Amino acid sequence: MSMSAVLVIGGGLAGCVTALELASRGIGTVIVEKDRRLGGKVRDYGCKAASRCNQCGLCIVGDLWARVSEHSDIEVLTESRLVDLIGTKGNYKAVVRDKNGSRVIDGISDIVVSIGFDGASSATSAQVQYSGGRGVISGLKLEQLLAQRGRHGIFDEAPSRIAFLQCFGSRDIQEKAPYCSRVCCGYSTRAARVIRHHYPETEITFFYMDLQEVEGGTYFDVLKKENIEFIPCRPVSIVKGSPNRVLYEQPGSGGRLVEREFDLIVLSEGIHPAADSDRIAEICTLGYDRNGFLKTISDSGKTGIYLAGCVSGPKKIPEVYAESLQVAQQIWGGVR
Amino acid sequence: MTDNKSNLQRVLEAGHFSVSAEIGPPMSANADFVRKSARALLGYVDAANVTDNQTAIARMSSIAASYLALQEGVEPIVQMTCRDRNRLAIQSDLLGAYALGLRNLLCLSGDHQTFGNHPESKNVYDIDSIQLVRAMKRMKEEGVFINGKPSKQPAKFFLGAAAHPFADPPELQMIRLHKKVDAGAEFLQTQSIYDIERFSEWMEEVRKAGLHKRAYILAGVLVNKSLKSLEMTSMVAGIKVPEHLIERMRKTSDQQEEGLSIALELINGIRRIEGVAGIHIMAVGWESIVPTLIERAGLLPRPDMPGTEAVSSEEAIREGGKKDA
Amino acid sequence: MRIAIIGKSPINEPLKERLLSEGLTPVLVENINDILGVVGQKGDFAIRTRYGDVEAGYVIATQGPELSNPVPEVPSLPLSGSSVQNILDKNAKQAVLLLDYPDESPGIMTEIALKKAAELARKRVNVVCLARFIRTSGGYLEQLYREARHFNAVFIKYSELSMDCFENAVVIHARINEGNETISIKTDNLIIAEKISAGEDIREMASRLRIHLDDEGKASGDNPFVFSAMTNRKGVFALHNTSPGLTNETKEMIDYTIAAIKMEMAAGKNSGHAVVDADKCALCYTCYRVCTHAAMAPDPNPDRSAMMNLEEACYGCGICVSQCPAAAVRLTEAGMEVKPEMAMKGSLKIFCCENSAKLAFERAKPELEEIYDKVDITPVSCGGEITTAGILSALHRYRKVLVAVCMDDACKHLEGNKRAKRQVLKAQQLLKSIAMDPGRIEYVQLSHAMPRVMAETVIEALG
Amino acid sequence: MIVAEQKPVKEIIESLEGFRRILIASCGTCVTVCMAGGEKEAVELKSLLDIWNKETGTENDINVVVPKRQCDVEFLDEIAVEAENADVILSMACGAGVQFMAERFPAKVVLPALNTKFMGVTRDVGLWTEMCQGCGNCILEKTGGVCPVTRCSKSNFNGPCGGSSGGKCEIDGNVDCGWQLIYDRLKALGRLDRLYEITDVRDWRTSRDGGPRKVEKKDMMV
Repeated sequence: MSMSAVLVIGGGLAGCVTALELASRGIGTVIVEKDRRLGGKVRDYGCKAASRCNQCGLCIVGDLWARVSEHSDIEVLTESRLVDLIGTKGNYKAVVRDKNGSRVIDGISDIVVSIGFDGASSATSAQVQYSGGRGVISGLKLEQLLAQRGRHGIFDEAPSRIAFLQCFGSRDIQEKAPYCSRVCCGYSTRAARVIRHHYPETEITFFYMDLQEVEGGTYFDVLKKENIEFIPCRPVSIVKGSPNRVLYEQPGSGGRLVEREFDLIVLSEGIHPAADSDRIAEICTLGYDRNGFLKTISDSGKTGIYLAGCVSGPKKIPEVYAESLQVAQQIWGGVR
Repeated sequence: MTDNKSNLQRVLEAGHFSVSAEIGPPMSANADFVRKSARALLGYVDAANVTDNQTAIARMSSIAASYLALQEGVEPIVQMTCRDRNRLAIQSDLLGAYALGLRNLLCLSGDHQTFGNHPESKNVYDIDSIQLVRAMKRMKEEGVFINGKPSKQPAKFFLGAAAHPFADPPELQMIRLHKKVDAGAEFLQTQSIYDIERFSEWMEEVRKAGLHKRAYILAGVLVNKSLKSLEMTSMVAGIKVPEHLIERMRKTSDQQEEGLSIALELINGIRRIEGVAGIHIMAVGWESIVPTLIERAGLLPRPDMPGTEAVSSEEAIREGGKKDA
Repeated sequence: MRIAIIGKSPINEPLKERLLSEGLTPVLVENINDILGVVGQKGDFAIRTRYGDVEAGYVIATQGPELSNPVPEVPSLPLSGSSVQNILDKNAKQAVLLLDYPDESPGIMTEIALKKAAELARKRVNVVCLARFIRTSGGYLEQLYREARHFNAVFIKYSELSMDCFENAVVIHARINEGNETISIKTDNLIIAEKISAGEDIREMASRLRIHLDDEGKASGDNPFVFSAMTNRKGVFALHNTSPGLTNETKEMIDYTIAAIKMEMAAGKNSGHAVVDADKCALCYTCYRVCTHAAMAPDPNPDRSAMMNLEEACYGCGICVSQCPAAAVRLTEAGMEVKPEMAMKGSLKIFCCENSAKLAFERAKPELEEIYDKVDITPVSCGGEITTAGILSALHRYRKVLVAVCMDDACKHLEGNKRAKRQVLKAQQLLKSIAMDPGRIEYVQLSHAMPRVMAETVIEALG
Repeated sequence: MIVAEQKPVKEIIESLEGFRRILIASCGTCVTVCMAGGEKEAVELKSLLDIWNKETGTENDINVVVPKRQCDVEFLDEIAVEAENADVILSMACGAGVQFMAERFPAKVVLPALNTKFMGVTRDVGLWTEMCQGCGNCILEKTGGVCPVTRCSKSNFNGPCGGSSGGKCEIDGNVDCGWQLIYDRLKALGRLDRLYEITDVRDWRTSRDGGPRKVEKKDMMV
């Protein structure tokens, strides 16, 4: 390992892109990953192409994980956590703990904090009361189903009615998420189109507030043309049953409550600060933005501590990729 | 018979509103068919076009069928396309036609052979229709063949060409009309008219250019038997059928009657337009209606022109023979 | 390093400043019509203009955007102008902001609209904002939205809209609550978010710069490249799809573009690329026309009458290789040729795009363990490299051939998958013409994230 | 350039029946550019014939040669050895090349693999259109640089027939009306007045109608 190694905290999309870009320029990196494998959440995401590509951005990721694992200039420490950090730019010393104990890594020039994000905490939302159960899945779970789809579909049995609950845990002060997560409209409507592609008969209903991050008015019309229903409201609760029911105020009815049955309810969860945020903020001397995401306190060029990916706020896959390359570029420029 | 003029020419020169129709030769050697078709028109028209392998389908020749019609007392307008014959064949056929007593000639490019029943055939297009008109004019006036060599007794047809009020590009079609008249066309038969308003505009341009004074404009009217026939017609290049006419045909319970009344309205409309010298009626697949249509349009009786009645072909041949001798 | 800014755009100024601050030298060519073409490759472009060549290492196209009033028939103020000052000057009590309109929702205008709504509301003007969607997803827009509401700006979401005009006043009828209710608002002060279009010259610009535009006229619209401003032509960036003002979004795009330029500058030499055999080249320009990256050009060397590959522009996709009628182009790396000496196994040959099917196959390996010996897989750098001849010659040795490439609209090289499909169809037709089963050639489109689809396809192809 | 297209494979295979040593000769100029008989097509054809042979148990040897041109004898000299060793030569050149090949190797059966179509231009990748008939008496100066002999289906000299509609020819909605093109050009150039003049009948002796033609350039002949 070269003297000027870079420590990457978190081996998800941002961490891996940064590490690979640095390594491809001859800079050794160490990735500290808390999980058993690299890849973070993106690794479970499914392709959103229906009859044609829907530009979800996942293709950019490709075989990133394999390339990182195989790269000789990248050391990957899985099931490990950063517990302490001492020193200054160009000469940090990190203490990393895994199941066998702690070890000290010397000679770290820069740190990349790329710990990613968490989904909606424990699948509850202050605005939608929900007590768990069969027939209700998170957006991430739907991603996993998409990732495992075969030629003939996604589900073992074609669902006849699917509801998407948008902004689940986003744009919500009580949920401490007073922001839009930016990705959910994109992934959930694309997923809906994949479902529509495989199951032309299935009723698909969105409970939503606004359609975000999908440019142009035409996209909404495309969705409607694909027979996807949009109801502009946030439901009150999910009533357990077989099937489950969504309880909501009929828009324009002056508050009349209505219940509708759905075989499958997808909670379009957003992006929240990672559970590890506070700990890492303390170790790496980072601050918080007004939404609770991490931000650097002083100039990264001076501290040698960089943020990459959703650690600093919601981002889409191509944005994370581009930002990570940019971070690698800055570090490389500094080292050079 | 003194000046050899055709009945049609005399009718037009006398200032009558002319009426012509069409005889489609059969796809056989059946002379009776032609005779019968001609007889049906006797007394109803001043002349009748006898088509030349129309829509590029091989049929009895226009000249032969014209001769049969003439024997029945109906004056034919021989059609000659540039598609099937080179200048040798055209000139020889036309000399023959004239010798048989045929006096009217309509010069055409001819529908492209890919439309017809011999799409595999080779086309000729040695000369184009305007060159043909000019060649026959020179033959008439200067007594020469296309090569400039004289003919002792040239053919002197009453010369016609086609006009396309709705074909594109309009400005160039108008230039082409000029050229046809310059080349020597004495009458111009138009493609079927369905849109009176647009035809009026076109006629206005014709009048502005003074072309109506140099050649007789004979407006084409196609009478359709059914909605299907009208729809088929509307797809022909150079014919524009307004949607409201198709709609009328679609809604009616009696398509034949509606087709007839549309044609009557068109004839009445056309007659009111200044500079139109006659009407040319086409009835593809519904020839039997033509006499009725002419009658109901109030175009009867047809003028009886002195000097041309019942030109027998034998007489014409004798006359021709005399002169040549 | 000289960076050419091509086109007329409000972002030219800030872009110029940023470039200067990064130590780069901006060169402006504002009039598209002055440009005859851009030749060369990244790091070494020459912009052919009517007044001579302008050299530049990189090119940023900024043409547009064109703003227009979507509802010219009613009196209104444009959102991006000095509308707020106008209304304040008038001491107006009330104003209506139309953020979008039924057939278009320029989310890019939301930031400006929210700011203006907040500003007016703060000055005690009664503000009503009408929108189909309130697009608050960028950085701090949600806060801005709350702020505007805090100052009593009213936001109403409509589904349909119509407007009547009474002298200077406009009455807006909006269907709200999923069309269950209609409200009417009268105002003398209507502010309308402008319609943003790429502008008339955009196609002209694209053809001169040889960059690909989508149906909406965007080069940087959903493109398959990492940086949104990247185009199909390396070293040429497009920033033409921006907001009229200098919003956060615009600033970010400029930052990303500059980062991307710097990365291109720092990138090592391109290894996988095409090579032209000058002796075989028929100078037919097919490669020039089919190359989606503008990486083929006539060789300027007067001693050689042939096309040449611009190595730095080339992605090594192989489209030119498969399409060259003179077989004069090859790739420095890989290639789909089935060589007799190649280790062959099994009865199924798979030609797969290494961007999609190859990765899906790798991921499907656990499922394919049992049949792994029965297939022989040749990855190609892009489906565009696949040829009819290659498929046919594989059929000499394998019972079946499977061609597996990217989904429609997913090809990194824009047309490689389409070309692959054409080659497959041609090969199938040729088989049919000699009374052989065209089913011996199978074709599938998938993404790298569809391992099960790949596995099922392979198993089915094996029969 | 001369534009050609490959004959149906079935026809080629039938013509090759009974021959054991087959030499496929591509041509490196026109027919390469129009993607009918270049090296790529030759290799493709060999591939297909090899499969067919294998499937039908036909025993024969197929070789490919890639002369630069088949319309100049020196290039044919270069493939003399391969030609000598073949029973049949399948020429992928235009009709001129095939005939010249046959002249050069009088003892060999020479077969055509292409149908020679016309003289034309590359409109787009994979699209060629006819532009010239070689009538031997060019009148493009009168018609705005658009040839009525070639591009009007009826070779009209004096304007469009009545079948011109919306800029398209009556024979096919995908074929431009040649006279519309002439009109557009002359109008744009402000020279429409030229069309009022009647173009006289044509002397076709300069065309193929005058029999096989030749061009002699005396200053090159000693």
